[in-house]
Amino acid sequence: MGGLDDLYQELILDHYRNRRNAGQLDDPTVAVDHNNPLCGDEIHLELRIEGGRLAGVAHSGEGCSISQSSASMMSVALSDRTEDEALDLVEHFRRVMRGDEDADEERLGDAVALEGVAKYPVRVKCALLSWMAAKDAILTRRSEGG
Amino acid sequence: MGGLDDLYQELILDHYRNRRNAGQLDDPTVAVDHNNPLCGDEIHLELRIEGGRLAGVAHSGEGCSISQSSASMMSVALSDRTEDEALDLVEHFRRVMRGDEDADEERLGDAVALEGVAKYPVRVKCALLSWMAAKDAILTRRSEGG
Amino acid sequence: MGTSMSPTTSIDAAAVRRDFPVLSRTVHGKPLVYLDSAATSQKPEPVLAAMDAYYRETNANVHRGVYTMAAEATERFEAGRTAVARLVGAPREGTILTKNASEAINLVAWAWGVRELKAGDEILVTEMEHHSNIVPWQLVAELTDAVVRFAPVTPDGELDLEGLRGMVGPRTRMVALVHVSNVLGTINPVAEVAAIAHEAGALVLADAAQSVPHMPVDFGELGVDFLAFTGHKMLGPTGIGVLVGRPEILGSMRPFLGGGEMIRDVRKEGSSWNDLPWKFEAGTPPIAESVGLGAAVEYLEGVGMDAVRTHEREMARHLVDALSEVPDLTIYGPTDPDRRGAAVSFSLPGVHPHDLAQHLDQDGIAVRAGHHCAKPLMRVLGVPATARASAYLYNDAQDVEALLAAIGRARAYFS
Amino acid sequence: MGTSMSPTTSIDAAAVRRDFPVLSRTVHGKPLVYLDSAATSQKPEPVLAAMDAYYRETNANVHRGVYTMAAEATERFEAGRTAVARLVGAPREGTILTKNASEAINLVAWAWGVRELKAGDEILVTEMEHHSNIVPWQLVAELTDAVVRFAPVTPDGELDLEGLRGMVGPRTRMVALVHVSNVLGTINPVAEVAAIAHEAGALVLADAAQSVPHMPVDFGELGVDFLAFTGHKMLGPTGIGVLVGRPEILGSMRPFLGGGEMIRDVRKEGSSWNDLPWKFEAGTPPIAESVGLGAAVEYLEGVGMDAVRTHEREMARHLVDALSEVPDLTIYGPTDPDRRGAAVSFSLPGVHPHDLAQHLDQDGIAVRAGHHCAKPLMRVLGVPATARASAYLYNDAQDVEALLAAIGRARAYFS
Ligand SMILES: Cc1ncc(COP(=O)(O)O)c(C=O)c1O
Ligand SMILES: Cc1ncc(COP(=O)(O)O)c(C=O)c1O
Repeated sequence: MGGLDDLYQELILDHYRNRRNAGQLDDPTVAVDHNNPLCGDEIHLELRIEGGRLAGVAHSGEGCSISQSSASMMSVALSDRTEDEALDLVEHFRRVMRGDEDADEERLGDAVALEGVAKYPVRVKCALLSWMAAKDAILTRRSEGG
Repeated sequence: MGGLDDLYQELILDHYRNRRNAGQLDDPTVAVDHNNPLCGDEIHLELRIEGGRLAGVAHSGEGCSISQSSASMMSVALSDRTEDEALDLVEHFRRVMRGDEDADEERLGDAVALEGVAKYPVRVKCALLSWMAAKDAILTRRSEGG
Repeated sequence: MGTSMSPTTSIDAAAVRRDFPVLSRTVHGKPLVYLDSAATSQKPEPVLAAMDAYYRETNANVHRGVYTMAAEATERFEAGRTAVARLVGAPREGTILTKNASEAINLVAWAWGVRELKAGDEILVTEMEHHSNIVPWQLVAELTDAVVRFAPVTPDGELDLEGLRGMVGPRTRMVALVHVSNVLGTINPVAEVAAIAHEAGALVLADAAQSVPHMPVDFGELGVDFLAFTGHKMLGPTGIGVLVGRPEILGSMRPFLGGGEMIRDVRKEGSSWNDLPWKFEAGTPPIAESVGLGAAVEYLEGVGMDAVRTHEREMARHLVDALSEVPDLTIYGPTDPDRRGAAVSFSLPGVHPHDLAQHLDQDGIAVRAGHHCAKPLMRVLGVPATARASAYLYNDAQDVEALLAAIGRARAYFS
Repeated sequence: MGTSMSPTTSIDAAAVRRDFPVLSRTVHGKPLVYLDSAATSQKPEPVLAAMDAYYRETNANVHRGVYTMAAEATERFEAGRTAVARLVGAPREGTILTKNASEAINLVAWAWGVRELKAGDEILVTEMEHHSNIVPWQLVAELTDAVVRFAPVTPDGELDLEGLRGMVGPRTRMVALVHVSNVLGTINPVAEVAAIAHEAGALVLADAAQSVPHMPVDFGELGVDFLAFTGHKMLGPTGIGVLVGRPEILGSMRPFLGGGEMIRDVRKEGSSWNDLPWKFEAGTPPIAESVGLGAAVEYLEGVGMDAVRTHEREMARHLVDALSEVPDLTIYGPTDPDRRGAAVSFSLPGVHPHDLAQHLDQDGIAVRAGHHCAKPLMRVLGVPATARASAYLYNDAQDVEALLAAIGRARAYFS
């Protein structure tokens, strides 16, 4: 499976098998549903925002190892960030996936393992699904919450 | 112009330059307008039918040498025929144009000169225009006249 | 499962394969095993040669040109139509060339539906339709306040004929159903459905995108009013599809797309229409594509559609048998090869179809993963996506063996 | 008129010709002189090679496939779109691939028009439109009780801009006009018309089928909302056309054709739509055709659109000068090469255009005869048909000389 090691690193399989922050929050500030129309992957994302920080991140849904592990890694990477930091990090991750930037391990944490996905255009959408949901949730919160 | 001699025989040019039965009838039994949508050729055809015979045939319109000469030849070939004879002759001419039958010079008269048109599918429609108009006129007369 | 084909198959798959240039390529260093013909088929040499020759020898716009090259181009273009009409036993004047099967269905939905449907009228489709046979009806229903209803699929992936019968009534104006499902492989009893629909005064459209390429299909025998299929799934090029319609009905319909070619006369006050089939062909048609499709039809006729079907029945058997060996794997749709085509969807717990397809690709094997443009069916099956292996006349038992081995490796990887 | 090109032309027509395989054929034993590029262009070797390579190397259905070949096919397909968008300075998401220019215009007429137009609303076209920019509006007007009006053409074959201005008013919802007339060659002041229309709150569609292939065209500079053109007239294959639209407007429109590819989700109760541009692309798109069109764009960019335009201005001059030498011959449209493209229509008393075209064919010369899908314009010109010679980057002054000599022979024959 040599050629696939880029795509399926041990860390990815680990997050896939043991998803961090899977489930629902008791008291979400905002919740969004996103799906990838091309493959059927779905995510339900909930955020609890306290004092401008992502105090809680929870996700559920269905999808492949890439979208599931990415959601898990995203939930860890964004937890406890301010909204602006989170938006920045989403943008950084998006640029990494498009091959426009090198991954910043310090900020991305385990999600750096997804860097290899950039070589597989079809799978990039899987990796981005949860991150785009997070961006949408924050922007939704802002437009609603003022 | 060797290769074109099939298409442009002297007889055709003669009918083109001097169209027989061109114009309108004083007292038509039936009149129809046909056109070839692909090239813009148009014919206005009038028939006077007396005792089941085509006592008068007149045509006017615009078109190329093939459609004009064909109308002229048609008008001669069909004049004085019974309706059934005329319909048979139209059908014979149609089959000649499609290459399904050899031309019967005795019945077609000068129109036999159009036999070579069969080799030029695009021009077949020019040659057929007036004949199809004649068929339509006869059938129209029948459905109206009972 | 052996490496040689069953004796009932009269196709020499090895010889056929040599006609398809792409099949000799490699992927990640492995020979390509192409098992995605339900998405699109590969093209044999004669199809590529016919299109190339058209452009090199006699490319011109069709129908209106007096000059030699235009007449030659028109002849080659119309010969494609003639070949397609012959293949499905359709009248030439009822054989309309579109850009794909989707446009063919939209043509009926828009040209017939927008004008004929009234509030409360019903269009009956089935739960196993491809989006191309759902969305056009939804769009037109939205404009006309008609209603789109879905005839049920049984738990084992067949059309619930009694369920459908119960849904056909006086408000039913159109029954539109897939002939062979691109997900389940199920062969639907189209002629029976047509009889039910016609008795209720409804029209019938069969989406034959997955049947015409794979088995003998006769327009008259099916008894439908419209038949839609697509060139790229039947060895032909992209950019061309076919709508066959009963000429009486097509003749009474208003046109759909307006433009050159489809008119008799255009006046400022209004226009009149060309004869069938051109009335429904606006603008420059897919000329080279018709030439290619004609060559594809000739290739299929050379092999023989009966032989194609026999071969695919065997391939369906191989696929179902092989996949049944995999523990916990679920196959969707009929397991009896007589009741299905050679597109076989399945799922494997713990291995998402996307991950499976990615792993198989690593072994050179091309299968599709996703909803296969049949989301309502996915919801009925209770899965977000499936993997699908689909065979055609160039596949053989070895392809199935390669698939089986690679599935085993993927399973091990994710467990 | 000499045999060498004018020095202002930076095209090496002889070198260009060698890239077009069909140009070396003969017709009735004479070398082909192809003067019908306004109907369809010939295709250079790189376009044929790109399509052939696509089918031989990596044919697969696009967008949905995980496997390598599907990803490669998607990349080549989308690269075609990118090239086209670049050529006309359009945003990628506003660049929709259709089957031809006619479908592109119909897309706007049906998706926008059927839903937006109300009784009494006006669509303004011009008297010099191709049927493809008339009939779609007539069909949609018939459904919505809107009205199609025709802005006048001046006696010398130019758009009557003041006449048009006088017809634009509060009821005008759409102004749809041809950028370069396929009959008259006239280059219309599209940006001025767009300003007039926008001031009145109307949308503007330019039919650029005869401009994009022949001159630099910039979507933004034209200031229109929609731009339609077609692959086969710009060195690309048949089976592909382009609609460029302003993304805000496209985004607010309902889809047109329904099917695979254009959806985000399909549910029994209704569907939601994919992002632009895919929202307007139903079913399997013209994949190989996009690859071919991309190669065509690269070829044109290699030559340079400025050089193409310069060359064609020269060709227009040659054609107008040569035809002016023929006694009694009438040229339609502007005689000033700065105001026209290189499609030149004319008529010759006593020689019907069909007969003329047939005679020219005998000398290997391909010109078009007929109404050129512009019947309302034919009525304005007072003729049932014209002959039309149209040049492209591969034509040269010798072609014009051959035409002139052959016209002389035809004249003698019929007089
Ligand atoms: C000005 C103009 N508009 C539209 C079209 C239609 O293009 P197509 O036939 O590719 O749809 C043409 C060519 O036939 C044309 O010349
Ligand atoms: C059953 C079925 N119907 C319709 C279609 C649509 O065909 P096309 O994409 O060529 O329009 C497909 C293929 O995608 C199909 O499998």
